[in-house]
Amino acid sequence: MSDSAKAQPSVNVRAEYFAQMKRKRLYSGILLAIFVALMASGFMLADSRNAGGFWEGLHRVFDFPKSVLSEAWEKRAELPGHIVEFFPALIETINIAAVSTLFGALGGTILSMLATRGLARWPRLIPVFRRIMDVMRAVPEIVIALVLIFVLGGGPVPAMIAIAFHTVGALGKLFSEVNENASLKPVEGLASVGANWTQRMVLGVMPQVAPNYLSYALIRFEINIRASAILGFVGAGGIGYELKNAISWGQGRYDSAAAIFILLFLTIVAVDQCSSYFRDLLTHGRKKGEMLA
Amino acid sequence: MTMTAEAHAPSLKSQAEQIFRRKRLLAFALPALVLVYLAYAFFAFNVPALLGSASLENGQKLVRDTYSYKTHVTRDNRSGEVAFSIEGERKGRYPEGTHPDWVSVAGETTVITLPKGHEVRYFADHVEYDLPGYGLITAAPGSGGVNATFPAGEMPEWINASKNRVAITTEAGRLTITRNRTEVFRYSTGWELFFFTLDSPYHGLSLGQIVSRAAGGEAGAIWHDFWYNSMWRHVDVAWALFETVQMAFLGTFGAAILALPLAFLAARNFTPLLLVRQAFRRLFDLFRGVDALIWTIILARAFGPGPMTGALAILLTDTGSFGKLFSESLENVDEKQIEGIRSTGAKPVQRYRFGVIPQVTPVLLSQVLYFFESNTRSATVIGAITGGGIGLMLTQAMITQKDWEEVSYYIVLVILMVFAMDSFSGWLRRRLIKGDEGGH
Amino acid sequence: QEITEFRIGVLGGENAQDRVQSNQCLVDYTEEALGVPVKLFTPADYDGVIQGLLGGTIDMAWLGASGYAKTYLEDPEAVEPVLVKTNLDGSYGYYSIGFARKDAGIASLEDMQGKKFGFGDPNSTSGYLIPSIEIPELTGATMENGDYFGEVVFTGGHEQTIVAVNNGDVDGGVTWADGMGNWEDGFNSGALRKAVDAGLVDMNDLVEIWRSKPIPEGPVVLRKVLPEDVKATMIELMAGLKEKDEDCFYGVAAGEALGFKPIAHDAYLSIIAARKSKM
Amino acid sequence: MLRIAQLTKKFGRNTAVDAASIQVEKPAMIGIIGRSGAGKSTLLRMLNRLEDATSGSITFEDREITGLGGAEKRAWQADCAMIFQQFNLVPRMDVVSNVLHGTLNRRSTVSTLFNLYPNEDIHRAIDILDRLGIAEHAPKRAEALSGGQQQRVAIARALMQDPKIILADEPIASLDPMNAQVVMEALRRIHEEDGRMVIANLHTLDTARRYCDRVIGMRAGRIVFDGTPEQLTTDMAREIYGADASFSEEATSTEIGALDRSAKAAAVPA
Amino acid sequence: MLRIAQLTKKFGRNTAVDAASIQVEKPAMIGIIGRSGAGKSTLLRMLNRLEDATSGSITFEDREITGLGGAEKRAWQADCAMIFQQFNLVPRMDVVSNVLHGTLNRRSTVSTLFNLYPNEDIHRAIDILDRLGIAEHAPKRAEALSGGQQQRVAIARALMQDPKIILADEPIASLDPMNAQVVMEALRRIHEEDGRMVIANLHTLDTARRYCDRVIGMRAGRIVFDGTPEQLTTDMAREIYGADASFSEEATSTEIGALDRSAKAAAVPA
Ligand SMILES: Nc1ncnc2c1ncn2[C@@H]1O[C@H](COP(=O)(O)OP(=O)(O)OP(=O)(O)O)[C@@H](O)[C@H]1O
Ligand SMILES: Nc1ncnc2c1ncn2[C@@H]1O[C@H](COP(=O)(O)OP(=O)(O)OP(=O)(O)O)[C@@H](O)[C@H]1O
Ligand SMILES: [Mg+2]
Ligand SMILES: [Mg+2]
Repeated sequence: MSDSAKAQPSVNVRAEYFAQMKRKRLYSGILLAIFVALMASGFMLADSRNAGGFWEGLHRVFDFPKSVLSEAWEKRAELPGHIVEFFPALIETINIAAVSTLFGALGGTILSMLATRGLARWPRLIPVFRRIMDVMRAVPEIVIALVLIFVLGGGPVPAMIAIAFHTVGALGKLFSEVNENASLKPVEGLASVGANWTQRMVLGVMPQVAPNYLSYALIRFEINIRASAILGFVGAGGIGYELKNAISWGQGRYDSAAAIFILLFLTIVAVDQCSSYFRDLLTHGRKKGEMLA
Repeated sequence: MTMTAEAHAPSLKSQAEQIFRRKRLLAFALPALVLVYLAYAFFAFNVPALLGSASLENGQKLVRDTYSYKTHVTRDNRSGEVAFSIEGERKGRYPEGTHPDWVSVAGETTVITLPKGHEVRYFADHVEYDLPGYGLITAAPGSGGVNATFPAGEMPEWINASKNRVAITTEAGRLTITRNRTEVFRYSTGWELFFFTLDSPYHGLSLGQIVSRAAGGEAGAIWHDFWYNSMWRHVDVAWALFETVQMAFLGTFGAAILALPLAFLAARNFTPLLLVRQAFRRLFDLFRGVDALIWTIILARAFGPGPMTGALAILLTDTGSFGKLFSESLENVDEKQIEGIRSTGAKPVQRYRFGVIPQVTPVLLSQVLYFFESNTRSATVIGAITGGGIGLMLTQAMITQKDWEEVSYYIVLVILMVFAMDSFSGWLRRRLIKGDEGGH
Repeated sequence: QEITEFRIGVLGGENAQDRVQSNQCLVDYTEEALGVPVKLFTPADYDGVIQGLLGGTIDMAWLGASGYAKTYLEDPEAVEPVLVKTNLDGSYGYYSIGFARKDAGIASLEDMQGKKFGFGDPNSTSGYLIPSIEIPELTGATMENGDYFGEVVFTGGHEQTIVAVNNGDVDGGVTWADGMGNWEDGFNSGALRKAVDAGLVDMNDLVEIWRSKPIPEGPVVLRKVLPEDVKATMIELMAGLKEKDEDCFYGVAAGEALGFKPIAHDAYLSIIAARKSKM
Repeated sequence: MLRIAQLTKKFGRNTAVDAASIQVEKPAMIGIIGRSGAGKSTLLRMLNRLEDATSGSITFEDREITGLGGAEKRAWQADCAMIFQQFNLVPRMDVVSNVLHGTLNRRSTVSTLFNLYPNEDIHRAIDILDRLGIAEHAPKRAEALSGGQQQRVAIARALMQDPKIILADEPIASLDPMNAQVVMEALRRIHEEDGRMVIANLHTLDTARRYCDRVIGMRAGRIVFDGTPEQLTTDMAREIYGADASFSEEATSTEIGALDRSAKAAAVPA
Repeated sequence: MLRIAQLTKKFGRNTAVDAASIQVEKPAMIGIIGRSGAGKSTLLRMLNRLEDATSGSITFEDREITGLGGAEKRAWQADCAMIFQQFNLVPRMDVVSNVLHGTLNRRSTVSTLFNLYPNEDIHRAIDILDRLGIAEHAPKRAEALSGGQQQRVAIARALMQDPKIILADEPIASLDPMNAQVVMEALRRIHEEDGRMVIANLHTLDTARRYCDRVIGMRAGRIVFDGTPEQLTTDMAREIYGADASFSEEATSTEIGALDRSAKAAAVPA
């Protein structure tokens, strides 16, 4: 307040603050510059390595949708027929996703328990199981699917195995994060009565983590539907296979392509909406659920 | 303890029994439901037929090929010329006058030593395969057929012989004889010519020799021969890896930049107009619902093959995902901070800049980085469709179904790349969100 | 008008990497001849190249006959055929070959009744278009599932068809071959020959069950809107490639051949008609 | 200078402020008291134009405030700083930046977006922090400070606006008695030294009595008392708080002295 | 019957239990006291084999316990029930299931996972709950019960094991005095009526005095007292608790009577 009080302490503070500000500005400036440079140069590089440039191509973006839609519109009478025709393929795609999510969740549950401190069956092997999950997560589905297509032949099973494999890793990681927040007290309580590891996990941990598990599995199901559609594109059956055949034949089958687009889009949107509804119920509705129980 | 408690115990017991009956039912019904579904899927996927036709042999071949390679010794039965090449490829061909050291050439006679004492001999007019423990097979290929003679006894199943073609597959190697050609495959372990091709002066040198040559001023040439190795094309592979990461980077961050302003328009607390909000939400649903796969197809027509197309496909899908996630985060912002800024007379843009951005940055950033990581993987797949990046190389190498060692090379690289991105984004997430820079 | 770069599309059938490599010399020559940067693209399937030509992002490609027909039908003004590869005997045709596994007891199309049949890529001439027209003529039935064949599927490409038949995933399939040389070698060139050379199949295990009429080799096409002098330069370069650099020609033509000789749109009218009939 | 006439605010059918009229002729320190829901916050928020009035008018130095919009409204907000119960700072930014937010209205949008403030502003911000005794925390993040310190940062931000009026909405409600005293003293000092008008919502009688020149009592949206602290009898307080006979002034107190007193009071009867 | 010899547990360089030796010849109710960190919990956890001993031995009915592994170890755990301060029940499961967990070791894994407990077990569980006076809560989820009730469920689980020894690690530390009394009385009754050995860690002297036949005092991992409650003088207690002269027994008390006393004591001087 007084003049003398004002002069002294703030000199240091000022210098300190200015120094900090400079440093911060420098850091954020550098960070920003690096980011902008990366974006810009990345864009330009990608542009130059692409067959068609971004700017030349921009006005043609609607060419393809236009030819698909105009043909679909011309043959709109056949659309319902096509939708019925491709429905079994869609069911196959959903089956692939569902089965692989089931297996993935099962495997993920076991691996995550083995990889969580405090729950692990063999605590010393925790890093091993973690690495296993990392690797399973890192391998793109398409790699496994193509290898399996070679060994097993085309069809839904290679896709299913490939997606399940990846799902084990992905869910395993998420599940083990959930496990880490689970209380160890019930587990210890069960240990003290002489329960074995399986009993401890199923009776002591599962009731705590089940809602979160379910919520993550639902998201994964959604992702897996997309993945199985994509794998169909490289020869693993389902709606992706039909889509690829229709699209690559081109004009003349664009009406089929449009029907498949519609099916796929509706499915993805429907599953997305359902899963977010159920996840809401699981995470926010839990309190209500408890009171009812 | 008390009499009254004792009295109501029986009813409690039956109640408890009931509870357990219900729990058991549930405990059985759920797995049973799953099992029934799996059984349905088992037949829907036609697994029995699949198991019947699964080719373990293919699996073995694949596995063996990932760590071994074969050298072809091919004799043109018309001209009598003998050629040596690795994997039968032109670029793996031994230069004129040279041959592997397990072959000896003397005029018209070529002797090929295979492991386990097997030996194949090409003569001017016939071929001999000396198989210890079985006997000597001779064949005289000509216009009338292969004319093979085998030791007496039943024909083993590893010999596949017809009038015009004989194929003998043993653990030591493989011999095929047709009217036109005689060919021996000799398998060796390793990734052939991984560092230098046969025409490079550095082929076959030991590491020590290479290092000393490099020190002697040949480093540039050595690097060139390795980097542009025509068998493995390391330079192209590196580019492809880079392109894949680039697609993920441009796509993810481009989407984040696009989605941020749009998310404000879809957030309840920033856009009171229901119509606008709903319009943007549906737009996000559309972008997300039309999968990256479909975007890729649509965009390929406009932009052609290449990384830009892949990046844009990721960008569009993720704009949808980010739009949704971001607007959810924005709906959860703390109004107090915004009001504090507003009370000073700040302009709307300033309110967003200081009232909103600092609080949402950490959340958004961690979401973006998470997507970046998983998009590295998706970019591999998208590349396989748009024709860019390591994904294309990988799928093409797999589909043409030779060169599994290249496939395994790519797989290893892809896994390492995803791993690296995974750790990098994790590191960045920790740094940026904990660090002081977050508020800026 | 001027061009700033020239983009060549190369079809599948080989590793993307191998394709780049076999055509690298062509890129160099083109760069030299045109004086602009030249880029090579190796999309994942036939459709990738066709979309590029239609969208104007690819200037030159060597298409299959059916692929050319597709491009023409979608946009007659997009590309023009200029050259075709000629075989060593001067012809420019090849065959679609139907084949099956010997041990499955299939020796002819009749034996395929009720069995699973595999096409390759929908845009392939020999892998789909021609057999899908000529086989029904023989069988007197459509290619619909259950009509003559029990099931008809697309395997995705020639290589996949061969492996699928060899594995027994499908009972019979079609692929391409030049029809010259011996069956046991997998003919002189074609997808079967590549598979045999790679050690993927043993021709003793396979039988030929059908052979198409000769199919015209696909054309090398140039985008119509390219400046005339660019077109002329490219035609000259391609036509003279064999004399100029034998090795390069071998890579670009994917095997031994006589050379590239001029061809016009008329040569593909029948293919276009065939394709149109399938629409 | 400040004239509030028949100011009314309705939320749906609920009237939060009901025809409030206040006249202030010279800068004063005014305390507004009343129980929860009486309409104190709403009144202040209307003054700062965070909330629009349903009817009535506010005039400051013969300028109509209620009707201002856009840039003019923001300029008024800059002249009329507001301090909140929950501080309403940006927790992830450093203290000086938070104080500098007080200048947002004056500076161009673009420069502020990149955190580019003139050096003299930064010096002044540090001076103000110094005056409030928290200069040494200048480089820290706001969230790293205690509640009392954060509230002083909020006051510093208000001072940075160089406002004609400072509005404080229950500035000490989330603070412990010790910090509450520091903050109230700071506000009083600002009033005395700078001659700024300070209007503070307070939920305790004794704080209002101790620091304010004038006390306004609100009940259910209406102004039921307006006078000097001396005129505020216990009966009047009962009327304002709508309390019955058991109302004890100390029960609402946060003063340290009062606490001591009540502790003793509680202890003695035991 | 129970013989603990030179039992030692080291965590890194920290010795939690230091060469403890205890002999018990017939089922008794034993209280272990000592201040926080004295090693009481560690000792009990070693007895139940939740923790492996660093050295020393435990023999029960001439059977070596420290070396058991796998199924044998779990069988021992089934014989030696443990009750925890935090109850360690499965909160989201119903009370009967929690009690039935006491039979896990006896039943096959699969049958327990599918809730296939025999009906007589279910009946017995209800009987035990009835005996502890909480039968009517049987169908509720464990988390819906109060602390005292949850601890009685934990005791019921222990009884369900039909154990030879019941270990209780500060069973009443998280309970209010009223519930603490109910729980301690339940434990005493089990000891008296069923003749089971009960070893309880207690952090208050008077509880140990009141309910136990024998008291063991631990300090810094070593056993410094072992005798009847009568032998436990205030000096001895000071030694165990390492307290200075100001040590007052009531300060550690949770007994209702004691509380009343201390409340009065505190009130008077004021
Ligand atoms: N944004 C709003 N929407 C609807 N009603 C509101 C809103 N803000 C305040 N109210 C209502 O207006 C009335 C006055 O509220 P106000 O916050 O002004 O009271 P207050 O005197 O500040 O009380 P407190 O001491 O709790 O802060 C209350 O009934 C409140 O519920
Ligand atoms: N898992 C462990 N890891 C490392 N040190 C431990 C562990 N468990 C206990 N300790 C240490 O061993 C010593 C004895 O702990 P113990 O829990 O047995 O004491 P206690 O008498 O039960 O105390 P309290 O009354 O606090 O429960 C303490 O110093 C404690 O820090
Ligand atoms: Mg208020
Ligand atoms: Mg303890």
